[in-house]
Amino acid sequence: MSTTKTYEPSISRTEGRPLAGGEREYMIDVRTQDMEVNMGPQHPATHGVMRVLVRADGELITGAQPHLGYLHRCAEKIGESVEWLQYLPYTDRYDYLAAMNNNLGYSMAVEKLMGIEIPRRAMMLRTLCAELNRIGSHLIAIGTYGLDIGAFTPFLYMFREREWMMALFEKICGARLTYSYIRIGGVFNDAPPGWLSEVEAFCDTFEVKWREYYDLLIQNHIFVKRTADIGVITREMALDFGLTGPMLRGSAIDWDLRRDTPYELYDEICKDKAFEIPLASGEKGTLGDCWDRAWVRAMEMMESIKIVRWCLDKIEPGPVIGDIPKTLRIPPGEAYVGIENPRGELGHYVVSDGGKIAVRCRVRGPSFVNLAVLEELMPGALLADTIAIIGSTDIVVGETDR
Amino acid sequence: MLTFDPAIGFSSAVLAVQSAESGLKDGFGTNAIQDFLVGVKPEYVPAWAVPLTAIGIAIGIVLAIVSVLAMFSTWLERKVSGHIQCRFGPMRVGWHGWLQPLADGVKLLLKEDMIPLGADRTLYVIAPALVLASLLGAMAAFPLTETFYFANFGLGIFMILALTSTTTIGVVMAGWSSNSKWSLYGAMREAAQVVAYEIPLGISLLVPIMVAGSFNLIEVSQGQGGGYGILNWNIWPWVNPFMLPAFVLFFVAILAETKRAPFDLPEAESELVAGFMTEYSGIRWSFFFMEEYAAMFLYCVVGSFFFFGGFESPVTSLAESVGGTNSLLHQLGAASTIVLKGFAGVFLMMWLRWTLPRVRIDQVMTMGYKYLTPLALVCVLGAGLWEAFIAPHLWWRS
Amino acid sequence: MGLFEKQFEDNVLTTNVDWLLNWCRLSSIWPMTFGLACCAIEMMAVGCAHHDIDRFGAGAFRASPRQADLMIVAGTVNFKMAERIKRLYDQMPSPKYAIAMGACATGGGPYYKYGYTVVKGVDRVVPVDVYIAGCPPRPEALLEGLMKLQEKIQASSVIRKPIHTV
Amino acid sequence: MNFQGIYDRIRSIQAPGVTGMDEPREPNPQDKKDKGRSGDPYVLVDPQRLPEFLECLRDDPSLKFELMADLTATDPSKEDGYLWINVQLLSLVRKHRLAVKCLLPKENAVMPSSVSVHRGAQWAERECSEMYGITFEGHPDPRNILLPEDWIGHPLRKDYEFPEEYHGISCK
Repeated sequence: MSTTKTYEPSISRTEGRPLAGGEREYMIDVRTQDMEVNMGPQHPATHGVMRVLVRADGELITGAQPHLGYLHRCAEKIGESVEWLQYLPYTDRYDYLAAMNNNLGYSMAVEKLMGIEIPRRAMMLRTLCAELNRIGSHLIAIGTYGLDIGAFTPFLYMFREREWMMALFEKICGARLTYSYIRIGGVFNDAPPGWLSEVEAFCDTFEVKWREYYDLLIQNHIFVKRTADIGVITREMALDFGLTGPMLRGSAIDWDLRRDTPYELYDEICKDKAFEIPLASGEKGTLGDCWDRAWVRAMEMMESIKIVRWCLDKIEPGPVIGDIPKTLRIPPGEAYVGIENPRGELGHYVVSDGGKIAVRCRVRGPSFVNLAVLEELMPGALLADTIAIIGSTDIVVGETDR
Repeated sequence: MLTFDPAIGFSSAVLAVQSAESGLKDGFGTNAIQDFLVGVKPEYVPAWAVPLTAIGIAIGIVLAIVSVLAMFSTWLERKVSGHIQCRFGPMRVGWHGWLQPLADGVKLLLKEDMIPLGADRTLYVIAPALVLASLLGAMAAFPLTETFYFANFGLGIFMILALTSTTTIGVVMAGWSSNSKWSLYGAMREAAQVVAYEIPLGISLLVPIMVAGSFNLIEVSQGQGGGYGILNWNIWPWVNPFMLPAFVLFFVAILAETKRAPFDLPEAESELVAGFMTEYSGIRWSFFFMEEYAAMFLYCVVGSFFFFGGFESPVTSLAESVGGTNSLLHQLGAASTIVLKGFAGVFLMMWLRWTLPRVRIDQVMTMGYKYLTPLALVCVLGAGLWEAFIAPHLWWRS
Repeated sequence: MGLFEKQFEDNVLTTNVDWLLNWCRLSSIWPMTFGLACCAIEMMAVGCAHHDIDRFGAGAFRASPRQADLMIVAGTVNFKMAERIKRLYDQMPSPKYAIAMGACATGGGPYYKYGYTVVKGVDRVVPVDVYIAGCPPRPEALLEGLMKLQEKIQASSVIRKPIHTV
Repeated sequence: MNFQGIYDRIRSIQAPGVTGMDEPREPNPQDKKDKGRSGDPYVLVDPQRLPEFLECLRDDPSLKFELMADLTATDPSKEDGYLWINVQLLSLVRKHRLAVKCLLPKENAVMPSSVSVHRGAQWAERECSEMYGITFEGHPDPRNILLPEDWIGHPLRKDYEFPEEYHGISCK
């Protein structure tokens, strides 16, 4: 591709910009010719194949422009080309770190059009799996964040627990990463005998290990120094860009779809006060900085454990899937369902004309929306901070590009 | 492949000059190799050939030591990182993967020799050679025992510091000539970082130098003798209470000097791809790699000479009492002591590498200039006052 | 190797030298840190504690293509990325190898029919040595792919004349 | 607030551009062909006045739709002459949602950009414009976002034909 466009940085000069750290005055005085650096698409810290065109004055970033589309896989076109049930495996693959949540979002959107009831045990299993997957997703999010900051080992520790979690999912649905377990009308099959007690064992171990990660990485002094006061998202900015999920709670905006627009069993869970929504308080620096977002993710893992325990406590035998025909014909209409993905609001907007195939299957990927804020956060940061900022948005490129 | 690489030639030249210099100073008398050669020299060999042969052998030994050190260190690094991370590390290539460095080395040697199109070819080729050569030169000042060394300088530590800091020139050359922005970033960071940390490194070393009253590594080690080989180490607070903070400063500074985490900014993998060596491949890249590990070992050895007794340890004193001073047993004890102490330091550096996140460039600079340098000065002042007014009255220091 | 490459007939010396050189190459296959999509997560899992690709000497993931020997194409390749993959492959010094990990990299996978931007197999862009099936393949499958690659390297000739002239 | 309440409020504050609404309904038992309509209710808005409408809803104290969750388009069928623009609004304070729909003629798919109201619309509009060929007037950065710069056609249009080859790589 030789079509080069003239590049306009978000802000031309860095004067008049409030200093973030208080320790960078001498970097500001140094002026050199601006240099354009291409971060990605093959770069160890872009979490896949995103590309950020960075304009830098030495180490200081004066402008940044994310370029997407290196993993565009036409998920929405496929959604309008294959049958309703056939599309389910594709939902696994846009946010491959939280495939259960994607399955859940799509199934709920289709179920909303169909207007059917889900068996209670299926809802329990759905909630349980979605929350377990949230833990797995946050483990990778924090682990790779540590990796970006330079801490290699916590990443491997977190993968150890994730490996266990994957083994649990493998037992229940046969796949490690792309589950397709949550189906339209329920779940694919019942949990194998003894599975629930294994989940309980996982929870017990995880609570111990979580403390370890928290002390080793989140509270690590260097980690705090690297992430606090960096990439501050204010409340107005968060709303303006439509951020959701931990990005929003990292700016202390009290919003969680599980509590505020309850779906599945979250209504009951909230009534039992089984979990809380962790809100950042700007403990280590400015409110809404990278550390706050990482902290919110870390705390959410423990809240997910609480929800899993609630489900384990309340689960009862029963059917796990309703009477769903192999070839679905969905009543005409359109529905939008947003659920709380580990990264934010995962929206599925489906349109049916009464046929076997969807008219439109829109996926509102939280990563895609959250990433847009990058252009705004980058100018004024140092080169090393760009990595911290990209990491703190916790994107999955499969979802930004779909 | 197998093109002429000036590294060996260049480093040989550096070594030759140094060895000749030290030989001249000491009147060709103190080098163990030379003593040996004088003993076995046949009549018809002219006398001037002896130092030249000794220099040649010394160069060979230093090269061998550096390569073996680097290879062993890479293996150690992979095993240490593996075990820290609940893995095994290399297991299949030889017993517990001990042949891994050999396989890596041969593979790197056989890789395509690649020079990027836009690179400055001359600088690009010279840079890794310069980096390795300056380190090889510094290694020559490392005495293996009290009587077995290649170059015994009166100002040994200055020699080591001066030569190791010239690696920066090589790194900057590498970064500049690669014609890659990541390389340039890495090189600039290296330059800034090394310049900032040379100061606290040198100043913190002044504390043990003051106590020992010498710049010579062997003399510093001898000054810590006695006390069962352990009680007179400089690091103990009863020798000088400012020694421990000075050592901490020294250790932080050598972490930065050797580009190890948390100061591995010049090659920060998640930020700068591979930093100044992004564009290097094959054997040229392995020169940088060897330099890093050899520098780690060298600095740790320097640290153990100045803070942890050098050759002195209970083992050495035992060997000395059993075999007699400068007996073979004593020399073996001294050599193994210093190598083990060196690797203990290397292990500590690896441990930190796999535990800590990386700091940011402005934090590195702040720490170097604003905290380490003043603290090092305070240490020197305190240690000097202690040495001048208190140490003379301590019975164990007399 | 330049001067000596593929110059000699088979004899005890050359076959043994070949064996040694091939053993060195296959014992230290350094992959490039190059994840594209879902398979990249499984590739990361291979590097981590449970599966530990470092046991085979292949754990030194290098971020720069200049220092890598193996490109694991882990995930879907689309047209926008294909040119980059080609360039990255060209940047690697030979001998270099490529593994197509997963259905997408092998032949487009689930995106074959309706994926308008998806390249139907990375072998349309770079030569591939080993194909691994699965969507995504299990870590064990990637380990087996690595072993297959090792077998392939062991059978190649370095200083001997090649048996099959390609 | 439920949909009826929101709609009443929209009517009472005379939000600009509102042309109607649609709610799900049961199928008519008398008419076999009528399958009814399921899903969400939505408000129909004139696409040329969408930014004003969004601004009005964002600033209204009792609606407070301050977060635009999604902006996308839909091509209902090949024969249909209109594209749909679908906007999902969310109010964090009032905890309610609203679906907004605009009908945009395919022949002249030009509408004003909403970036001045919600900056989050920027990337969503870029995606719509490359996928459906909609021109958003006043968009600050109207480049392709997911597709390559020189891509031909708008893939999510129902009449899109898959390319034969791209830069020498066969697509079949």
